[in-house]
Amino acid sequence: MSGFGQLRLEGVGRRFGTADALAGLDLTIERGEFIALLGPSGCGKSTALNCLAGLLPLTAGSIWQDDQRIDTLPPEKRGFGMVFQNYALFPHLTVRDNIAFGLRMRRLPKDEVRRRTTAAIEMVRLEEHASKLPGQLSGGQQQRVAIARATVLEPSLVLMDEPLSNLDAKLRLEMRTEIRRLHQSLGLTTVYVTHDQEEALSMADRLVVMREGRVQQIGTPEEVHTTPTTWHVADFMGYRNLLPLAAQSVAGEVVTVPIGGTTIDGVAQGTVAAGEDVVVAVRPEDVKLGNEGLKGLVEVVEYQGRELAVEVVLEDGTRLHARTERKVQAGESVSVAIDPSRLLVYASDRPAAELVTAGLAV
Amino acid sequence: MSGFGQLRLEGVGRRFGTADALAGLDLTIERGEFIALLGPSGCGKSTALNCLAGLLPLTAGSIWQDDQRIDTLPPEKRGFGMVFQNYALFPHLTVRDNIAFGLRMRRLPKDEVRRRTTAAIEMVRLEEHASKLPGQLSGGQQQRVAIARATVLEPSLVLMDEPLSNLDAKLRLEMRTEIRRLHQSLGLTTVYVTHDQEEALSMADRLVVMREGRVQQIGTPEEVHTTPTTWHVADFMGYRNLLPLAAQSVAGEVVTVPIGGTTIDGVAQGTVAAGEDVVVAVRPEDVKLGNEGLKGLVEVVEYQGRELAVEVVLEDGTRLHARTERKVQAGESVSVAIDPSRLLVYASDRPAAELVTAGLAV
Amino acid sequence: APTSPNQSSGDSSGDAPDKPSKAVTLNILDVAGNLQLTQPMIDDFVKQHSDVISKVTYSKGPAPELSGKIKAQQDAGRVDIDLVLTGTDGLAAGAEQGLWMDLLPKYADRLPGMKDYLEPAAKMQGLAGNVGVTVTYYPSGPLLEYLPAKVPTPPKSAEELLAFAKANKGKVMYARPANSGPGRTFLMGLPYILGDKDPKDPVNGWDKTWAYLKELNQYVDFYPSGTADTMKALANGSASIIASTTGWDINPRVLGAVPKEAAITPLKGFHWVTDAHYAVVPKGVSTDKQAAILQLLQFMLTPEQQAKAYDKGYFYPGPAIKGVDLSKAPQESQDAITEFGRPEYDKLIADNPNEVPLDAKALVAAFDKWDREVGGSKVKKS
Amino acid sequence: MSTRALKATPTAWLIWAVVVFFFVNLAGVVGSVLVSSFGRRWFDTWVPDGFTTQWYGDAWHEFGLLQVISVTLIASGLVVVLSVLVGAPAAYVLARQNFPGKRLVYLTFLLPILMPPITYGIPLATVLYKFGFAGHLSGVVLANLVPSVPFVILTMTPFIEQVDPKIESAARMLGANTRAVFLRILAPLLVPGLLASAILVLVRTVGMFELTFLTAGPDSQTLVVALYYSMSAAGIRAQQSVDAMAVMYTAMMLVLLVVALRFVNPTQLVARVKEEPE
Amino acid sequence: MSQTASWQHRLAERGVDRRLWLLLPATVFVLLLFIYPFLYGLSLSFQPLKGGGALANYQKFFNDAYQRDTIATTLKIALPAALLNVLAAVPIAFRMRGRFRGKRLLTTVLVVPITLGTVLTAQGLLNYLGPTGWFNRILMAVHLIDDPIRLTNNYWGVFFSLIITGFPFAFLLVLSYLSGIDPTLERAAATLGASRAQRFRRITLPLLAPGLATTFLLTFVLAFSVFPSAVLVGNPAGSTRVISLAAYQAAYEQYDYAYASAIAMIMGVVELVVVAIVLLWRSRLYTGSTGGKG
Ligand SMILES: Nc1ncnc2c1ncn2[C@@H]1O[C@H](COP(=O)(O)OP(=O)(O)OP(=O)(O)O)[C@@H](O)[C@H]1O
Ligand SMILES: Nc1ncnc2c1ncn2[C@@H]1O[C@H](COP(=O)(O)OP(=O)(O)OP(=O)(O)O)[C@@H](O)[C@H]1O
Ligand SMILES: [Mg+2]
Ligand SMILES: [Mg+2]
Repeated sequence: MSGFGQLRLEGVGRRFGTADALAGLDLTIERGEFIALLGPSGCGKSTALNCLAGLLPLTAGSIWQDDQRIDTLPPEKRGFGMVFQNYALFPHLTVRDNIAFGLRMRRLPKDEVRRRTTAAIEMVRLEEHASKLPGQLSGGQQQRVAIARATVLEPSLVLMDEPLSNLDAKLRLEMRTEIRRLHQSLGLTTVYVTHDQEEALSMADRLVVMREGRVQQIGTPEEVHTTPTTWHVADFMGYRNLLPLAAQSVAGEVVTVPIGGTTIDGVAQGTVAAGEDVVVAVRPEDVKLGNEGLKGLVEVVEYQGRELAVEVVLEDGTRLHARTERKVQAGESVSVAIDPSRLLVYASDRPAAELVTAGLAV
Repeated sequence: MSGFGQLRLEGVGRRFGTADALAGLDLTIERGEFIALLGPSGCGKSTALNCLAGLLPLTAGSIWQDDQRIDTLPPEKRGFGMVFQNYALFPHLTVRDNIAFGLRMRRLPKDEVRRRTTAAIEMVRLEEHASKLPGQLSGGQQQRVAIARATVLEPSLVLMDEPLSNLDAKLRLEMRTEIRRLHQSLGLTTVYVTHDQEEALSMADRLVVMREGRVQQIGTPEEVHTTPTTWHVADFMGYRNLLPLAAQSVAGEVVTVPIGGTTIDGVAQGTVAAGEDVVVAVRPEDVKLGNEGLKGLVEVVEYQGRELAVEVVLEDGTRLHARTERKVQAGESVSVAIDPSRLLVYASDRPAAELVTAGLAV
Repeated sequence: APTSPNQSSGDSSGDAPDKPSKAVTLNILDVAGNLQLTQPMIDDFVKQHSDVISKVTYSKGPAPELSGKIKAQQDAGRVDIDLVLTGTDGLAAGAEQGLWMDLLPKYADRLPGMKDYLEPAAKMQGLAGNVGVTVTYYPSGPLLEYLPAKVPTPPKSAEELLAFAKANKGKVMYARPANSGPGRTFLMGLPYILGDKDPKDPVNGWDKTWAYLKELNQYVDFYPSGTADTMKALANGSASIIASTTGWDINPRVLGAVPKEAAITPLKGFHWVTDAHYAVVPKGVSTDKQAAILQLLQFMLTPEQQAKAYDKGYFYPGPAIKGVDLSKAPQESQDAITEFGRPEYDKLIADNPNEVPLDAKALVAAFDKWDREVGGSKVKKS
Repeated sequence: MSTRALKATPTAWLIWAVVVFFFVNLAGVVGSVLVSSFGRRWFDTWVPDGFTTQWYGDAWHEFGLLQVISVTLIASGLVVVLSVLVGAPAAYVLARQNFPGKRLVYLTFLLPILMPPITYGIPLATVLYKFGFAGHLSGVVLANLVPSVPFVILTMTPFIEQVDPKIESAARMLGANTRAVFLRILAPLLVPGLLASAILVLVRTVGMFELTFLTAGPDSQTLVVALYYSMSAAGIRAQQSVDAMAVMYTAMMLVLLVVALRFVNPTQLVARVKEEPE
Repeated sequence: MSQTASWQHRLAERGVDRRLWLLLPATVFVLLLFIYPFLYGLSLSFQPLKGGGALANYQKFFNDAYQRDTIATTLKIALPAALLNVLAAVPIAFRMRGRFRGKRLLTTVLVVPITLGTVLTAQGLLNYLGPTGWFNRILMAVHLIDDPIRLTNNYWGVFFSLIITGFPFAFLLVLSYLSGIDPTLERAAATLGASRAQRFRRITLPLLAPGLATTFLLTFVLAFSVFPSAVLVGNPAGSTRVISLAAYQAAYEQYDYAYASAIAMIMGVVELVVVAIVLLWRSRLYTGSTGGKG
């Protein structure tokens, strides 16, 4: 069952009781792709992964591997590898035996099992802990065992559910590289669930952004990062400044919106008509503190390593998140400028009042 | 037992079999402080937290709360709150009951229990899931339940073990703010374990950086971030460029080291003597791509949202990680410059050869 | 510690007064099924002499564990069983361990009824030594029981029985003697029938008996662990001839466990191996209660009361004393015996000698030998 | 979701066939006793000649079964509750902790199960009589606790081992003392185990003849004593009356069991917690 | 202060802490009500009724083949019965996981035989499997056999009664132990390519093993002390003359408590040997959280 041309999910859905945890997922995964599933907590990422792995029966749709329908196959027949979000390590087996498990199931020769297991243990830096039981490991160590266990098999498709969430930045970077390296050198196909956009952006060939069980956007990292298709995606992709406003005028792609007592321009995403409620999205990094532009007062300053995260209150009370390397202090008055090409304007799907209560900045 | 002036850990240690998971931890926590424990996976952070909580008996040292020795008290007598790394939710209780558990243990009036529980559920945005069992929640939802459960009690000391590791960036930011808000408004004292430096830097009053069961550095976020005391801390704090070199000359604090066919200056951290082996540390953000400086070729380019992560190979083969907003491409030849004040030089604690195998860049 | 309302109160040493200082409550433990015969007598006494015994609580239990229980109570100095109704086994077990109080000859004068024992009952009283008082008696067996429809010509002698068994493998049945009255009666009766050297010495004196049983064993499939099973086998036809006794002949037919038509036959030259039930008093019972018990026992030994022992043929005939006619028995009892009893019993009882059973030690030895050499040999065979 | 029982492999068929065979024969075993207990007389036929409830009535009066059954229920109920209360904490320690002398302690708890009551029954009864417990319900209960407590310990230990200690830690951090941890956290999670061992103890207690007989007084006899008496006492007793006693004994146990299973299903809890997706 | 502290630390390392107090009630209870009576019984066994040195009772037992053989007889009944009970319980319990209609009913029905008690079982076996019982009748009616087959009053009668009374126990325990194992683990194994059988053998079985060991012990102990059924449906003089019957006879037929104690002690020791082997095996197994409960 190893090696396939493409994997097609057609209208895949999974319902728990009356709630759809996943609905109408259409996705074609090409061989060798690295796909990241991204989305807020509870949006159905793990559910999608479990459906793909065959661990949760579908309640709608089908899954095809080339011309073969596989959603009726039991997990062990699909030959996919999986890293579970809660690790699911075998508590009675040592680290080494956990990792060797899959190899043994394939009845590989002892020597090869030993060799490959040892290599995998080295990859995840657990040499010293190889003969411990999972209960004796730290959280990050357990996570690494789970990664090694799934990848040592070099399966045709690897499913990873937040495999790096418990690792520190340095190790995470290293593991990222390692996973990409494995992906490439073994020609694997990978579906990767993460909550970390940066991880998704830097690792994946394509991103699938989900929300409440439904796909919001599928695209390359750059597409998703620079031109989110909905303000929800924008929200999720780090456009911390989301302002419910009304479009003052629309000229082609350029939309003018009123803010801080004046107006600024932005780029329409989708169709936007003058006078309509819109949501304006901009990243804190694109709100530049300078000497001209919208005037406001610095309210909150947070130290974040090299940069400061700053909250600026404009004259009309609008709050903007910004990032700067300048050492500003709370109470200082500053001006902020926004590059119109970085200011995205979306037609609002809800009345402004609702958006305000939904937590959008005002 | 609520409210205390300070908490003192004196030589606290915990041994598993023959291995010290934690050794000689001395730390004084003042009331109202927000302390972050930071360090690579398996360094003993969770162990330290468990010892503080009373869940693991110490095998060395003692813990004092003002003048009272508390390391002999059982956990329920200490009145601390804790968020567990693997959540440890009660599988048989609903989200609501999980959160209400502690309040019920204090025999608070029913009304108050209901009120506070509801507020906590709102805080972690789980209104819709309040009557689910933990087994029916997504990973991030479980983690939020764990946070709500521990903080709803407003304990004098809150211990959190990577409470946000399974949340997406947006929610993580929100929860960070929420946790800080709780910390401040309730006057809590918080010990917070995280693997995320940024989180630690932005939230904590003081950081404790650990390595292999021992404390490496204790200091404010700025201290730890800008002047790590050892290269291990630097390594962990995101100084991705660590170069084992030999000091050419030392003049006061300024150390000159040879690199890429030429020499550059850096700041000595601790005593460094000319001719000695040193480790030079610099962050990718402080390696500026420009038109002058060390010459090299761009080798790897990784898209990371606004910026690119770039690997530059200098003429002598040294690899430097850099970040840039410039759209460079692999193969391009570039120059890099490093601000001497951002180049930290440490006396090496191991022979260069060992450092190379330890994974330091060359 | 809670105190027992039934615990024996007062002194247990010294002489029993004629009458208890105030009415006592008696705890009676029956380990022989004797209450079936005697409970009406006791209830009658309580009714008539409530100034002596105000209340009786009955409990029933199997015999073997009895001595353990009494021993435990006596070791702890708190005896709360005042009167035990037992067969020869329980009697002997307790006597050997010195659990029973000597009622005789000390109080013989208070139990004048004992003078009227039937002759074989008096012999049975001999087994009780000084501790027990015989309350009911029956001649027992050994008898053979069969269904005339299936066995038109029943064996009349030991040889014929053997021949029958040989011809009808598995159809002759008796229960393991240690667990069965008819089984042990058959065992103890055989030495008389076969003319063994010393019918009282199973180890050295029963050569013929053991040889006979071993031979018979070849034609026996298995030995059930209770008489009831043999009765059932007879009733459903899986056995044709089983060992029985007078009581086991009449009562099961009354109860419907065995077809009414079943018949009995003795073997040529048999002696009755008699059986009886005894009343014994554990050491440690207070003198007040002793007094009450003595009055009760004397009451039970009167002919009017003894007539109740006819029951429904359970221990046929039952009374231990002379001159108790069936006509004095309760009507119910008379009816049952008229219908299911056998007129030939009178003659059989009158014409055949009576023998007391083996004493406890010899009996145990006999059981042991039977288990090892007869019953146990089945292992090697199958 | 299809029901699993239908998706049967050959092994599944085999297993179900064995189960069915077992049940058919079991029904035969139970049924034959039941039928017999109502049979007027039953000789060489498929069913008895006639039916009657006489045997039940007889047994009921002969032994005063109302009292006997209520004593049995109370005594066994007490034994179950007490042995769980005493045994479960000990099982907890044995499951969770390694301490010096653990093996010795374990052996001590094993012995009462291994040793037949013959070895200790009489001296135990003596002790209980000495302190005035025996001869009453309390004596019966205490004596029966001797094998029951170890039984609870032995059955509960693996169950407790299965529970993640982190869960308990979490409860303690929330201010639960040992009692609350037991009542609010462990007990609900251990329901299947508690139920299993409670039923085990119940069955053993109701069926424990020897210790009960040795320590019971006239007003604290239990059903099993009556049953053994009816079965093995010298004297004549119709087969059917023993059957009737046995049926009553079983009926009583059955009621207890069904009541127990009404409230808790041994597998329901964890199934609820961690859903099996198939 | 530091003295006590280091003392405490040392204890902590070895696992001694205040939780040990929870052992107290059970320990006190067993010491008070069991150890003394037991020692009394033990000492009794060294005081033979008929004199002849402390070990006379034991010598008597081992010198008498008729008595000695009871050990083998008992093991021959108890070991297979206990083993069969546990082994049969596993696949059935395994099938009973998950959800399906009628599960609760089936569970209840499987557990019901627990309530039967020895006597009813024995009576039922005698009635049902006896020569004129329904079982033989049916077999004869369909002409499978011509003469009734003997299934009672021999080894098989006892064996069946041990199955009927022992299996529900084993089933109940195994089912409960099984329910405590996290099904996710099996799923993880499935993604690693383990087939149904392999998942069972490599994951479920090892996690279940400690429970199985305990279940085996309990059913074995029950089977080993089989007594009433050995008498009622067995052949107590022969092929089912179990050791407890020997002890019973010594105590209650021969009233030689000392000898009975000795036999019972021997019985305990034999059991202990089996139990120790099983426990030793169990102690080498993994016995920790199995994920199912948190
Ligand atoms: N019960 C145990 N037996 C043996 N070793 C243990 C045990 N528990 C923890 N350890 C070891 O102690 C060390 C510290 O573990 P700890 O859980 O404190 O790490 P951590 O800093 O929390 O790591 P992470 O960030 O990965 O959670 C680890 O190497 C771990 O393997
Ligand atoms: N067994 C279940 N019963 C009911 N609801 C469930 C069940 N399992 C999951 N859900 C719900 O389905 C939704 C999707 O869950 P899923 O685990 O796929 O989320 P996720 O995207 O992986 O989130 P996270 O990033 O927090 O892990 C959640 O709202 C969750 O509460
Ligand atoms: Mg998830
Ligand atoms: Mg940790």
